[in-house]
Amino acid sequence: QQAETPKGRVFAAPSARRLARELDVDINAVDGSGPGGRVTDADVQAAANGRMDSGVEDSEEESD
Amino acid sequence: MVVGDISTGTDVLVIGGGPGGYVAAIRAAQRGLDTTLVEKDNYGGVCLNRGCIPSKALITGADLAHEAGNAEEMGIHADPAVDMAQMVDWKDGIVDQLTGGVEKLCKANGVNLVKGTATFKDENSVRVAHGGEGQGSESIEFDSCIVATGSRTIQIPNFDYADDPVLGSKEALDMDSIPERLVVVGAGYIGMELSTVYAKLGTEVTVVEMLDDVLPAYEDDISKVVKRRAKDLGIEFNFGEGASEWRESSDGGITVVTETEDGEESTYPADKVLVAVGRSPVTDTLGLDAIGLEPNEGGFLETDDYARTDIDHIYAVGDVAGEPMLAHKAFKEGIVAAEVIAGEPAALDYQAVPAAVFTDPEIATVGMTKDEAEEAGFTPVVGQMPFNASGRAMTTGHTEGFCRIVADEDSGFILGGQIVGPEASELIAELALAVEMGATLEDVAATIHTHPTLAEVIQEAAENAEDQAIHTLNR
Amino acid sequence: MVVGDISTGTDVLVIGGGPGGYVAAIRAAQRGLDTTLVEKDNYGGVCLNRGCIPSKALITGADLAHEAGNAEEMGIHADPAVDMAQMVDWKDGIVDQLTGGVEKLCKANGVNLVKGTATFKDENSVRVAHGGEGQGSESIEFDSCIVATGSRTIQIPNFDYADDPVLGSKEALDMDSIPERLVVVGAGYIGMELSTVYAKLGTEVTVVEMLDDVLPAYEDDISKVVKRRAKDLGIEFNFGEGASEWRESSDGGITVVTETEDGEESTYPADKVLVAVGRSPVTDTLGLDAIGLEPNEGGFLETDDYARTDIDHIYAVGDVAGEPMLAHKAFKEGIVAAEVIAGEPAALDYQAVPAAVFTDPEIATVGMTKDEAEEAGFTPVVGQMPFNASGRAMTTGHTEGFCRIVADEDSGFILGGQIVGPEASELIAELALAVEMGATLEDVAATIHTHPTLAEVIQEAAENAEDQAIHTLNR
Ligand SMILES: Cc1cc2nc3c(=O)[nH]c(=O)nc-3n(C[C@H](O)[C@H](O)[C@H](O)COP(=O)(O)OP(=O)(O)OC[C@H]3O[C@@H](n4cnc5c(N)ncnc54)[C@H](O)[C@@H]3O)c2cc1C
Ligand SMILES: Cc1cc2nc3c(=O)[nH]c(=O)nc-3n(C[C@H](O)[C@H](O)[C@H](O)COP(=O)(O)OP(=O)(O)OC[C@H]3O[C@@H](n4cnc5c(N)ncnc54)[C@H](O)[C@@H]3O)c2cc1C
Repeated sequence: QQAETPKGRVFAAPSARRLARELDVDINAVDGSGPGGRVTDADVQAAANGRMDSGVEDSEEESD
Repeated sequence: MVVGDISTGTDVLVIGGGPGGYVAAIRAAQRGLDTTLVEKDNYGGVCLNRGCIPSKALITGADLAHEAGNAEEMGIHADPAVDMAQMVDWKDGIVDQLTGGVEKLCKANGVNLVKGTATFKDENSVRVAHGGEGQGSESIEFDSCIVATGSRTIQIPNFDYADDPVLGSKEALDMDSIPERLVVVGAGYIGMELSTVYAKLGTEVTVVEMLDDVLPAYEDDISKVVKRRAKDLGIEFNFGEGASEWRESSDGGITVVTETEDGEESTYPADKVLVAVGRSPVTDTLGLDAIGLEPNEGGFLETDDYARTDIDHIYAVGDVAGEPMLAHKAFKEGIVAAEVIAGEPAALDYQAVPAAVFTDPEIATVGMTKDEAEEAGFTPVVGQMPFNASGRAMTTGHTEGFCRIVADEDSGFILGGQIVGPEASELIAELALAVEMGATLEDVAATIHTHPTLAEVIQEAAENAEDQAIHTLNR
Repeated sequence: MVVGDISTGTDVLVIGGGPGGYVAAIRAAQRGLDTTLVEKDNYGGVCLNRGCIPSKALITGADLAHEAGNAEEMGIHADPAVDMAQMVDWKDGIVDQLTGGVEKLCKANGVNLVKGTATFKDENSVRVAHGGEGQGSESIEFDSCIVATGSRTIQIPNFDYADDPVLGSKEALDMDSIPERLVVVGAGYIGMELSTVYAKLGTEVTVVEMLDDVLPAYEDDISKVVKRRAKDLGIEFNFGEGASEWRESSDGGITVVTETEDGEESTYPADKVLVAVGRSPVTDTLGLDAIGLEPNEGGFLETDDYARTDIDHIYAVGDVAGEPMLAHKAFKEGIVAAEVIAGEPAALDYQAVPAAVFTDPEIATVGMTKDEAEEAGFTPVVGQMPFNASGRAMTTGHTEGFCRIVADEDSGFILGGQIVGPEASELIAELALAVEMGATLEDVAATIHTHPTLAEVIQEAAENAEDQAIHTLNR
């Protein structure tokens, strides 16, 4: 449901963007739950957790 | 730590002590890295010594003198006399304090300071020539290097800055008297800022510009406001002409000769001529050949999102790393380079670099214009508020200009803003935060703004974009 | 629409055309409601006619004259003469333009304007006395009513504003000459702003204050900066004394008598005495008895999060609805009341009301102080940046003061900020947005701030709170 953000603009606070880098999350691929679709810290954290969860489920896929 | 002629080693070597370099060095040292900063000249670079700070000091001074002399309507009757040498002394005092401060901050943070000119020996060492006779040189080995050598004024044929009547921006900031007549070559931001200074001090200023308008980097309705006011200040503009030469004239002054594309000549009498046609990066004196690093067409060192050049452990920041050539972009790149070297998850992921022009009135912009937003694929909505509807602006006697906000129609996200008017350089800070945070029009409109302030124009422009303005009629 | 003596009806009746009232009326009309605004005096209320705007105009004027006369160090030599009557004329021109603008905006948005004094007949109608002989009166029925009757200057015993040497803030903004000696009773923000104006215009100013410091609403280290500068301007302070009376003196001036709590008397010679001891809400002339609405102890009408009084369809906004008595709080409440009446999901859900004092230097604050944050249960972390480390501040010659940011240590959320220094009133806008948006220290620190600007102090204070400052040593 993430509307395609034209040309590299990310609608997220600098702190959320740093968190995404820290957790190795591609913030462009995160669904934003904030006003207008802004990506929040919680969204980034959820994306990281989700990936970890799916990482556990499909552990073979992760092996690259 | 570093002793002459003996090769020493450092974790991080920073070349150049301007805004990009000193900030990078301080941050690297703060991160516990052994850091060495090599600077051949004064600390603070162009910005502190002959750029941002001295120009803003003279702008403030000229502005105060001019304001006070033109405030009869307010009931203030004054005829200020300006002692230019004294104004320049005052400015020099500020510069000294700031450059001394940079040196102190470097030392307090544990940065090793080395005076001299660095050139690459190989990918992991430089040679530092201490300059001056018998000063010798030394080698410094490094694990990582940050190149922050900045930029220098471009010179045009027949106008040699060594000749007395020819001024670069540096010389124009160091005059000991106010010239009667000044020809300014170039109507970019430096040319326009300095033209305004001298026009306000009483100089007859004539601007010659190759292009067909002032401040081509800005939208027409913005540069128009500045041009109109510049004309009111007595500045004359001649577009479509390039300066070709100057000669001494019989009245003791000079004649500046210009040429159109078609070869048509004009002449302008003057006492001094200021050449302000741009700046180019300093890469030629670095010995880049020794490491096989090649500048791009513009002469800049290309870098990635981590401020790294093509050589992984060699970084470039500030003017030498590309446009926009602004001190605060250099700060940011310096910080990021140092943090990346320290192994932190830093990156150049900012959304926007604000920019200000300290003309009268000031211009300040951040993020996208309406056209840029369209090009990027947004459906932009625009809100505007003129300063002549601002109570605070009226009480300062400065009501020219407007504030514009550009947002994405669907989401309301603020994409950018353009302000031309009083204190634009300060007001843009709120919009920069809005752009960086992903704020919406509603966020800015709902934030209570102090009355009476100029900053209310930002709120009102956001409301206007939403058809919710109170103090102007909506679109 | 509304004709004399015949009872007419309206959806929304607004009583009072100050910042709270006119904004409420415009927004209600924008929402398609039939809206009537009753004002007995000039449009714009206290704020435009004898408050915010006229005071800021004189502050700007006095400041320019004083700056220009004290800039020898900058090389500017001037001895400005101020024609007070002319300065007041200039100010009046601004006021006229703005009050005319408010009237036009009301009409353009379709608000019905009625001149007169409204008093409640019952819960759904008022009587409007048109004032002036033979002007008669009319009744207006309403579905909803917004009370925006504002506040008036408090009077103290023996100081009658009708007597020539006794000035209220209104009279102090309408002088035709500069008094030689002025005693100011009260060191709150209005007293301090006006003391500064007259001190800069050359008046010998003596401030008398019952409490033991200036600006008691602000933290000590903030008010201290303003007090120090006020003393430099020649203002004398006498704390712990209340003004008890004044009498004519033999030199053609007056003597102001003060008394301590212990009954100790002092006398101060003067030409005028300005009483600025506070303002009280206007509820006594509204006929509130007729609707059974009772003001609280402070005289204010209490309201809920929707600006509603105890009577569901009667709202109160602005000074009459309680502290802080500020124009921009009135704007906000006016907007919310109108939107709630229009059935929108509006509420007074703002996090913070910024406030500014236009002294020299200015003070501006938003959100919580460190102590308030502690009381609220946060573990506050504080970051600070002095203006004397700001390059831009140095170039303006104004380096007093500092910027402080208060944040929650765990989350980094910015809880508030206090600025005392140049352009504080404008700079606070960025911090207000930060507080309102729930921005963190990192968000503000990572946002690129234009160099050289005063706004950089905000970034630097945020960095300092995070132990990441570059241009100051960290805590
Ligand atoms: C008149 C004027 C006004 C300006 N106004 C503004 C403004 O208002 N706002 C703004 O943001 N920007 C302004 N700028 C631009 C600003 O000055 C630059 O963007 C900024 O200085 C760039 O910083 P830097 O660190 O990249 O390089 P520089 O400031 O150019 O510093 C480079 C340093 O490196 C040293 N160096 C170079 N080569 C070597 C070497 N081989 N070994 C040792 N040392 C070396 C130099 O001596 C110099 O000190 C202005 C510029 C000018 C000329
Ligand atoms: C010297 C001074 C400086 C100030 N500076 C600032 C500042 O810089 N920033 C700031 O935010 N605030 C400032 N204030 C405060 C600001 O002026 C008030 O907060 C603001 O005006 C409140 O707006 P309001 O709409 O509630 O009431 P008011 O502005 O008081 O307006 C009330 C209106 O209602 C009318 N009225 C009253 N009763 C009736 C009735 N029964 N029928 C019809 N009409 C009626 C009055 O004539 C008046 O026009 C200052 C005040 C003073 C005195």
